[in-house]
Amino acid sequence: MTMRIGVVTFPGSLDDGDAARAVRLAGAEAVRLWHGDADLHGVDAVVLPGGFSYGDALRCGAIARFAPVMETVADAARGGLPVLGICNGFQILCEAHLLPGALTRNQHLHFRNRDQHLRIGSTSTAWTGQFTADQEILIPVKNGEGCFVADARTLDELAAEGRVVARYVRGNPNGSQRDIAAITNEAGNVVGIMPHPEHAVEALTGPSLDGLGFFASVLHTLAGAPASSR
Amino acid sequence: MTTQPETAADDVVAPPAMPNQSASGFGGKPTGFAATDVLAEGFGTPDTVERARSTPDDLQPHAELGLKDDEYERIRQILGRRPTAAELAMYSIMWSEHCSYKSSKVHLRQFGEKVPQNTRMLAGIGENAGVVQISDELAVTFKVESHNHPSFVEPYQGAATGVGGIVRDILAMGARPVAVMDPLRFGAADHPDTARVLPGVVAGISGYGNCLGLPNIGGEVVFDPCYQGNPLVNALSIGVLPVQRLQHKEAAGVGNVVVLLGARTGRDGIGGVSVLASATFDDAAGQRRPSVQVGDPFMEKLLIESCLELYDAGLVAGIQDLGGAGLTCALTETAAAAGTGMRVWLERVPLREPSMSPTEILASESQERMLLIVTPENLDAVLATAEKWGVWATAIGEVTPSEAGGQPGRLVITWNDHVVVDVPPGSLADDGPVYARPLREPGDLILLQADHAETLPRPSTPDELRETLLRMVGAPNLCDKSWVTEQYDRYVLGNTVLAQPEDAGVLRIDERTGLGVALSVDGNGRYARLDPYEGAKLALAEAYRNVVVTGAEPAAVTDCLNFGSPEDPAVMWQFSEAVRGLADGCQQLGIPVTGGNVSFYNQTGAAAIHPTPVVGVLGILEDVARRVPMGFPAPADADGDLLFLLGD
Amino acid sequence: MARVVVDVMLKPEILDPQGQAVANALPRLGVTDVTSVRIGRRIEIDFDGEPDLDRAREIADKLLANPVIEDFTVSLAEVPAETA
Amino acid sequence: MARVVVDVMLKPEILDPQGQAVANALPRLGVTDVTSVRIGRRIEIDFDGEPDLDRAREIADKLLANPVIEDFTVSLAEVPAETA
Ligand SMILES: Nc1ncnc2c1ncn2[C@@H]1O[C@H](COP(=O)(O)OP(=O)(O)O)[C@@H](O)[C@H]1O
Repeated sequence: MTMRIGVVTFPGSLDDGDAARAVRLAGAEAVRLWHGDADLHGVDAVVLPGGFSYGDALRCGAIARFAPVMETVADAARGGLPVLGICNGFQILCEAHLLPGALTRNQHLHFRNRDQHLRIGSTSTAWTGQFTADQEILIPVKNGEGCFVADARTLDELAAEGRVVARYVRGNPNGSQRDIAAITNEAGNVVGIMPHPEHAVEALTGPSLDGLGFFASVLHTLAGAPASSR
Repeated sequence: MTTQPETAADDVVAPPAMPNQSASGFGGKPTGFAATDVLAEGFGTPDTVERARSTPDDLQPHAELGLKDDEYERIRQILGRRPTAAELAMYSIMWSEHCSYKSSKVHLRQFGEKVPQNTRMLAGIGENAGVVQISDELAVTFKVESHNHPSFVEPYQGAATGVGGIVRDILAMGARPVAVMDPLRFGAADHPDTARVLPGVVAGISGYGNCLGLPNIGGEVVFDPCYQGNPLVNALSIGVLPVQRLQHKEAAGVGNVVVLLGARTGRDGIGGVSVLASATFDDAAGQRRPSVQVGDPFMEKLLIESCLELYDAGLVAGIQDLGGAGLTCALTETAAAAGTGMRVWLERVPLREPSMSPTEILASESQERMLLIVTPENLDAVLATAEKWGVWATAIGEVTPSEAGGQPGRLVITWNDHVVVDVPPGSLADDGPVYARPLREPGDLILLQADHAETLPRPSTPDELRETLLRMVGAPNLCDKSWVTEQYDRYVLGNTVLAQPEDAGVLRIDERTGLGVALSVDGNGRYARLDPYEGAKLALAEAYRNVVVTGAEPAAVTDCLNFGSPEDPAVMWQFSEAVRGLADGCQQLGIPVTGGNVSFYNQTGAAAIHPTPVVGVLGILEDVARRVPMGFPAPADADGDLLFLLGD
Repeated sequence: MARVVVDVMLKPEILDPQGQAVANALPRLGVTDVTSVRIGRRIEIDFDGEPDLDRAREIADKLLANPVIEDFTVSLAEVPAETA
Repeated sequence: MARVVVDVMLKPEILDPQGQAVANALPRLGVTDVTSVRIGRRIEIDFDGEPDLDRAREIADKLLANPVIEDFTVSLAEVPAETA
């Protein structure tokens, strides 16, 4: 059976088409979800894509969090639905308190787009089971407000509980605390990542094919190998 | 951003507050367009056609608005009376250099006369942007435009709205914008003002383009002291459309509804086009401050999505973007193109500031707006689509018949039942003044040309050679540009096959077939200063080569001609030579110029910038998988690859 | 019409790179006695009728400030006559 | 130590897309009586010794505000004890 993965479009979403393409290339059906429609149409997982929802007014993700679809996504996420927030999606997940911490202005104050090396820190989430521990991957990063901050206790907790999903290596592009690029919630079904796996899914247009791993992982998870059992 | 259909449906609208000079916030004696409203003061009504008839001898500030005495006389002849304040503002905008091409028209004709036989062009010069067919089903449209003066006054907003403006041109053709490029010129890299202008411009392009979700696939950063007081910010955009979705600007179909879509209208940018772009940029920038336009890329993104949805649903009979000259330009051009008349109720225009006068509403350059022509039966569907995307949509007028005997119709604009405009739209849009300005070769050209590079000392020892090489790689014009390019998103949309540091950008257009395009923009002001004819050809040749080496077949050209004041015969000579060179070059290479932009008055005081024709070439790749990147791939075997030098 | 002002500042323990950048630029303007610069947001909310501080506080808490990194204060303000 | 506060707001005639986006989101929080939201910056400058308003005005004009599109006001502020 083909898995159905929802990709939400908010006003100002930009990488929604790319996320849908990545889902298709990984072998699933991409289901487009609209911010104003609270119905998830029975999807097996949800991707909150990159972009500038609501023009990033106030704080990135601050307004998107209140979109009708987000209430349903939040409930479903608490119930175990796999959710991946990429860039703006990560910001929305933090604003919605589905993930701890916050994403703030890059330390150097510029938008930065480059190909970025990451080290996978956790393979026990719904979205990273197909990677190997400590695997180094290369995917694009592009953001103006990608600097992850949280209080020391939260940072310690994330590290101790193995919830840092990926760290920047060979250079931190935005000043993120402890080089954090991606984190997960306690259950491991909700992942927020600042760089863009959906831009590394084709040899022709990306720096690598490493991004496919995230989408292949969730299909594997959904196919009956729950993240917790590995 | 709620839609406002009730305004559209309702004929009875509460009258806005009366025009109020002091509320304009500019203070003191009104200048520019505010000055035209002086006439209205004390009467409690705007200057109307009726009043213009009864007070033929009122003095009007035409010179302040950049209209010459004889131009003003012609307006009086056309109308058979003095213009109203609003009409005067409209003529001053439409007859400005920027909108009328009055100094360049006679030269630009060559692009049409020398156009090679070409079957790919679906729309050419005169349209918002040229359209090139790339397969049976698909076409692309592309154009480069300048936003030089606004970017000097307010680098961030100037550059940002430059991107916004060119993207709306592309959108107006029926295309989805899919990428941008940005050829830039600044003063000396170590000049303190460059430290203000460059980061602001780059942040503005990045802020707007990234937020629209358009990959940046190339551009230029050039430093030269001649651009110190007048940087060049050119922006290029390209879009894709199914051939049958091509849109037109004609306001055809009597009884059709005129709909204003997008942002509300405010006081920003009033008179920007004529005031900023059509005069020498010498005195205090502060005086021009009210002309600054502020962009909202989020609104533009919503505008793009709603327009594309409207096109696909077949709901649009005609469309025009609101660019530099705001409603004035959009209303007159759509009506003039169809030969119809138009009736507009100005009080229906949704305003950010209720106290705006009719003249201000007509002259405002508020960003992120489009003008649609819609059949009455489609109006509700159009308003519903706008509401879905959260943009304002308001019916502000209707298309009226042409005059008896097949004469074009008239554009009649009222404001709370006062007739403030009654003009033949063609007189504004098409029949502006045309000048064959005097040309004279610059006096210093012979000396400049005599000063050969061969006279420069050459490095003669290994140490000198080393030193020269280091100086070159560290030179601002040759060094790594990633401080700039890293601020641009080049990945969004997932179809960028080549971008920086390649010489040309390559985009995949059709994911099924691999069909794609290559684009390069190039210019060299120093060459053009030495010889504008050859300099323009060189720019063309460079862009052409950059496209060819990716494996693409060049198909079309766009250009942005950045020059000094056309009133200087030496500048005008440079311009005529450059146009001749570009037209000849295109004829020789067998590709057409499909559109572009002329930017005059790029100078500080009497000193003009180097003549800077910037040329963009578009090529077609049947399969982008076969593109040739510029770096050497790691050799497959120990022997390595062979290198060949082609040409002589 | 009534105006409520919500001032939102980063919590003291959160790094403020923008403020820092300004602070670092000051010596070039000849200013050497500034110990810290912090940059936050000032939000002016105009209510239709009565100013509603509780309402504003609720909006601030839910939307205008992110409690993870920011503190806010809410206050009444004079509405300048000319914009009324 | 002395604190000077610089409030920077967009000039009234300049579009404020951020404020507009927030205003449009308020109805979803059940707030319907807000007529306008404008978002600016609040900058807190701490001086080592005496508060220097003129100095602050100069900094604001040159560095903190963009006089082309923004207005600013400068005022003295209490420094909350715990951050002093
Ligand atoms: N303003 C700009 N915007 C986007 N890309 C740029 C810009 N300036 C330079 N680039 C890109 O950076 C790369 C290097 O530029 P440059 O050093 O000017 O190359 P070249 O000298 O080969 O034209 C090219 O891919 C070019 O398109």
